[in-house]
Amino acid sequence: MDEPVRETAGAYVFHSRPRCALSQGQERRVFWTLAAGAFGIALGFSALGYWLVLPFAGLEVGLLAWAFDALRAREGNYETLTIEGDAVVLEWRKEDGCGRRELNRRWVRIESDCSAPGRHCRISVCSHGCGTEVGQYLNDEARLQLAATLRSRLQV
Amino acid sequence: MKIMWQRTGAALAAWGACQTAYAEYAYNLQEPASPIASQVFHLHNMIMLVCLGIFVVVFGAMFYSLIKHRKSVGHQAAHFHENTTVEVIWTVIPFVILMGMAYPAAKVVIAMKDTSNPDMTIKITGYQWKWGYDYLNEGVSFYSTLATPRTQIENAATKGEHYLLEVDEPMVVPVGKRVRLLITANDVLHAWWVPALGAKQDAIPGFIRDSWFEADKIGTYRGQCVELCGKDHGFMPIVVNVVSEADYKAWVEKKKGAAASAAADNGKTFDQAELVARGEKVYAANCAACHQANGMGLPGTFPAISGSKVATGPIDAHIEVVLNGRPGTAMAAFGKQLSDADIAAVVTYQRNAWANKMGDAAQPAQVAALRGGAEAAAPAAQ
Amino acid sequence: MAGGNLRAALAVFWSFFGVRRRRDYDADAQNLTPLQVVIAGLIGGVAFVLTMLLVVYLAMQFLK
Amino acid sequence: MSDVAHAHGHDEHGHHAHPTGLMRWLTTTNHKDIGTLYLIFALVMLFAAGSMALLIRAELFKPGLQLLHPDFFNQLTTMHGLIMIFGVIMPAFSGFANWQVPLMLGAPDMAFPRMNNWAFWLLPVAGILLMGSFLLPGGAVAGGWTMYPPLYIQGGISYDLTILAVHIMGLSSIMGSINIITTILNMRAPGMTLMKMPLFCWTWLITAYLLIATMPVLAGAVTMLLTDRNFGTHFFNAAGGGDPVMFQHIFWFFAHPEVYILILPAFGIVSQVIPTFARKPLFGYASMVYATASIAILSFIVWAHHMFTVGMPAAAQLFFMFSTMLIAVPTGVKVFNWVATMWRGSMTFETPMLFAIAFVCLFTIGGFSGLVLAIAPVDIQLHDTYYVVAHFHYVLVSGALFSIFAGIYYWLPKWTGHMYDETLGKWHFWLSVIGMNIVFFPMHFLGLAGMPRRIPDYALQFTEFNQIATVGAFIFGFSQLIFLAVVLKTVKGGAKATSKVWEGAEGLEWTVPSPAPYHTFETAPVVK
Repeated sequence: MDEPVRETAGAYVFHSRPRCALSQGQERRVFWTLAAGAFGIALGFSALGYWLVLPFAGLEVGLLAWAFDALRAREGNYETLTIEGDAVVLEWRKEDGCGRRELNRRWVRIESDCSAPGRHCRISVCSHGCGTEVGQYLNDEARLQLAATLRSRLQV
Repeated sequence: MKIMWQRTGAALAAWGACQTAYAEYAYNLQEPASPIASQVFHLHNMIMLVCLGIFVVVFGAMFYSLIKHRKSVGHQAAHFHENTTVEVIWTVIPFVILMGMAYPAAKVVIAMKDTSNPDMTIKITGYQWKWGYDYLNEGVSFYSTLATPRTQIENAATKGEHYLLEVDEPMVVPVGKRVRLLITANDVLHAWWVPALGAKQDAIPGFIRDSWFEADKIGTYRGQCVELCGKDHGFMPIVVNVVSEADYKAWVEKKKGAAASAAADNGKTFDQAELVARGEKVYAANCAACHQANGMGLPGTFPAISGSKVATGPIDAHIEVVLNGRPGTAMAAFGKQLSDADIAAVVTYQRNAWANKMGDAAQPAQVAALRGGAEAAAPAAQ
Repeated sequence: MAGGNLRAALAVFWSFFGVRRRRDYDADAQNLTPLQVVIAGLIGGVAFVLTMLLVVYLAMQFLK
Repeated sequence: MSDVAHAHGHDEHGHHAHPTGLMRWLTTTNHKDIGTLYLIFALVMLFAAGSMALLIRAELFKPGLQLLHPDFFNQLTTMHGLIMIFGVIMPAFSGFANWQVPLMLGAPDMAFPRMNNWAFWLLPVAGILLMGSFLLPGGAVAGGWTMYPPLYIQGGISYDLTILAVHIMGLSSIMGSINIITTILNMRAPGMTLMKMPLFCWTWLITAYLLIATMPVLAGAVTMLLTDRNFGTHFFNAAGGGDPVMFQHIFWFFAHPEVYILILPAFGIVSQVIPTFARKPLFGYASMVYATASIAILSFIVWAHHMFTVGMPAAAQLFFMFSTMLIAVPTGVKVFNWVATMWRGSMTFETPMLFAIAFVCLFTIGGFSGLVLAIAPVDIQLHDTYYVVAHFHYVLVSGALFSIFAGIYYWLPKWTGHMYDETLGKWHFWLSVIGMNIVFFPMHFLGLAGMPRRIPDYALQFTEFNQIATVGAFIFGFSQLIFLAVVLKTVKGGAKATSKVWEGAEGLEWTVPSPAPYHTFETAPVVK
């Protein structure tokens, strides 16, 4: 979520990605250190005949693997929204692949959809009945601020 | 400041204990009565003194700082935040002190674990909630249960001097003899401990662990079960009578005589009144802890006997429950613990007490017959 | 890398000892990979337990 | 706590059902909300388990049975232990972690907010299972918090429910730990290197590692108890070829690291509080980190010092005795470093500092009695007596609990935006510290004199110290009502707190306004 907004000459650029302080290699090593500790202990007890420790170590390592997988999947993600002249360009990379969409600024509307005032809001950039979500890596307050900024930018 | 006073009190107590050999011990371990116990006693005193010394130095420095380096007296904060030399010194000094403690401690550990060359061996078995003693050399066996009456525990009578630390049959050993203990349990974990003798050992069902002591002085030493063993964990004391060699011999003879007359009882036939009278005592010692003196048990935990199907049903089935217990519940098998005559008596008592008016009686011979059946069936099952 | 391994062993030794100078600590963090530290830690742990066993063995031999 | 998100003007067309009241708290994924929930849960459980302790002390005021049946007494001691450990100390530290770790690292939230929500809401479920078992036939579990078989095999349905509750709490701890590890490692603001992290984050990182390494062991151990109870296995049944002592080995292999799980975050909190009020940086930061790691490593090879009386060979006793004694070295380093932090500082004595100083002093008494208990021959005399009860209460009450009080007073202004009432805080401190010593100091003497623990009734020579302890327990117990009053008063209002709150405070959490806004560090701060 660093550097969410950058303004270059004439163009408005919003760029955001999830926070990530570990490199991929470091993440892998942390995971294997944790998993090796849990499994090593469980294997020790299993060797003594107390094997019921093993499935729980397995479940725990499974949970860890899911968590680290989710972290890694987030890692390369980003989204960029550029407003330059009449063009609104969205570019993103998510877990399920990359995408790009170009819109005409005059047709663009910003919709925000909150499940409660100020909570669990999603905002999308809509045009021709088809919306694209933005601000996924922000949380509610920043997302609503982004919506307000975009609306004012698009009015000009 | 309260803390400071208590600390000073503890310091004085430890110091006093070292100076005045074995005076009054409200603030320290019980007066030792065996070589191991006195080694532990001195080890503990030494460690306490070292700890007190460190405490005074470290917290002397801290309290000095708390008083002198206050903002309210205008002290300006210094900005140092590291000094490796100092840190290495205060890591090495405790290490050296610890090595100084480890050496004598290791010697005591090795002496404590050395159970070789005993003069006699006693097997101790923990039951819920009593102790069983088998003198393997003399062939004497008996059970030892709490002797404090329920009335004292329930505050209906004045408590005696040895409240909760008195038993019907104390363990008796000769003075100055190396006694090896083989400790095990019948049902759950217990732990046998007499503080003054310095012997504590968990009693583990299915395993025999050993320990030993050698009493220095004639006297009565008291302890308690120290491993949580269920409802009456607090009510299974241990009493050891240390007596002279001659007194010990006399005691062994007396016990052998008592065993012979108990064996003779098993061959007799009693009338119902005799059985009920004897059964009431057996019930109080073995059954009342769970099923209660009024036979009502404790709802949800221990079933009532008064009005129960077992106590008002066929007499043989009733005897079998007492003999073999109910596996998987707290109901123990009393077959090994009680004689035929005692089982016959307690069954008769249960069938004729409280709301139960069966009017029948069990005889030792009946119990012996059922016992024979159970013993014949057991090897076949294995 | 040999220097790195020595450095890792030293870092682990200091961590067992429980004292570390800030400057060295920063240097450790810059120069060591987590993998090195983990391996050095495991070896250090095994060595530590073996040392303890040796001490116990000696105590059993000489304190009887 | 405070929700400023509502303040922002925005149109809300197309919104669905409004989570209100309860639903707001049930569905929240905000680290501050979840931190608050953990702390409220811990506070409620503190009063529940504390009342049990007062019942226990009331029964022990006089020899003889006055109030409680022995079986109910055992239920109370067991539940007091289980709830204080798994329902008070651990959730309270998780609450601090949820509130403070993202604030200290400059992260917007925890790494897995949804999982964070699950991790919390599992706890009340486990709490209800445990407390509800009092109502079942046969009552709650009475076999001691250590759950030793074969006694544990004898019990009724509530014993199975307790195993289920332990599983649920274990799952909750694992999810919490994964969240904390990934947050600390992956969500740090640019420039917030591991070496710059506040010590509280370091201690929690190591704690979370210990939890992940040992929780499967606890889960396996209680599951083997469950199958022994219900499915005829013989893991711990000697009659079927098992070994009841192996349960103790497995249990303590988990529970000794667990002991450090209960104290390492306390070290972290105190290491934040003392430098603030000494107006001086923490002495030997790097050594503190290394000493914490050293304690964590040692915690895996000392477990059998809890079971010197099961009868192990002399060589094993020596091994566990020597390694246990070594723990005194890194622990000593920590105490010396705290004293050196105060040395030549410019100290003031607000309530958090008072609790931190009491922590250093009284925890050290617990450390010394720990050293006495590490000496195997002395431990064999004192094992399962009140000496041990005194020891672990000095470590867990004046250690863990006092650090929690210090942390609450320290950060409450940041959380609520109001200063707490300093006069009431001081009353709370002095009554607590005096009461606590009156309860637990005499227990050392009781243990030395030979009073076993977990007994509902005792011999006459133990009467006086028990009476002193009971009086202390009521002073200590009722003075916690002052704490409740202070917290409620601060939440409702009071003098406005500045964003820095304390003159000497350092760290990112003091750069955001007080009360901390619902969302912080959307844009990562840059740490130099």
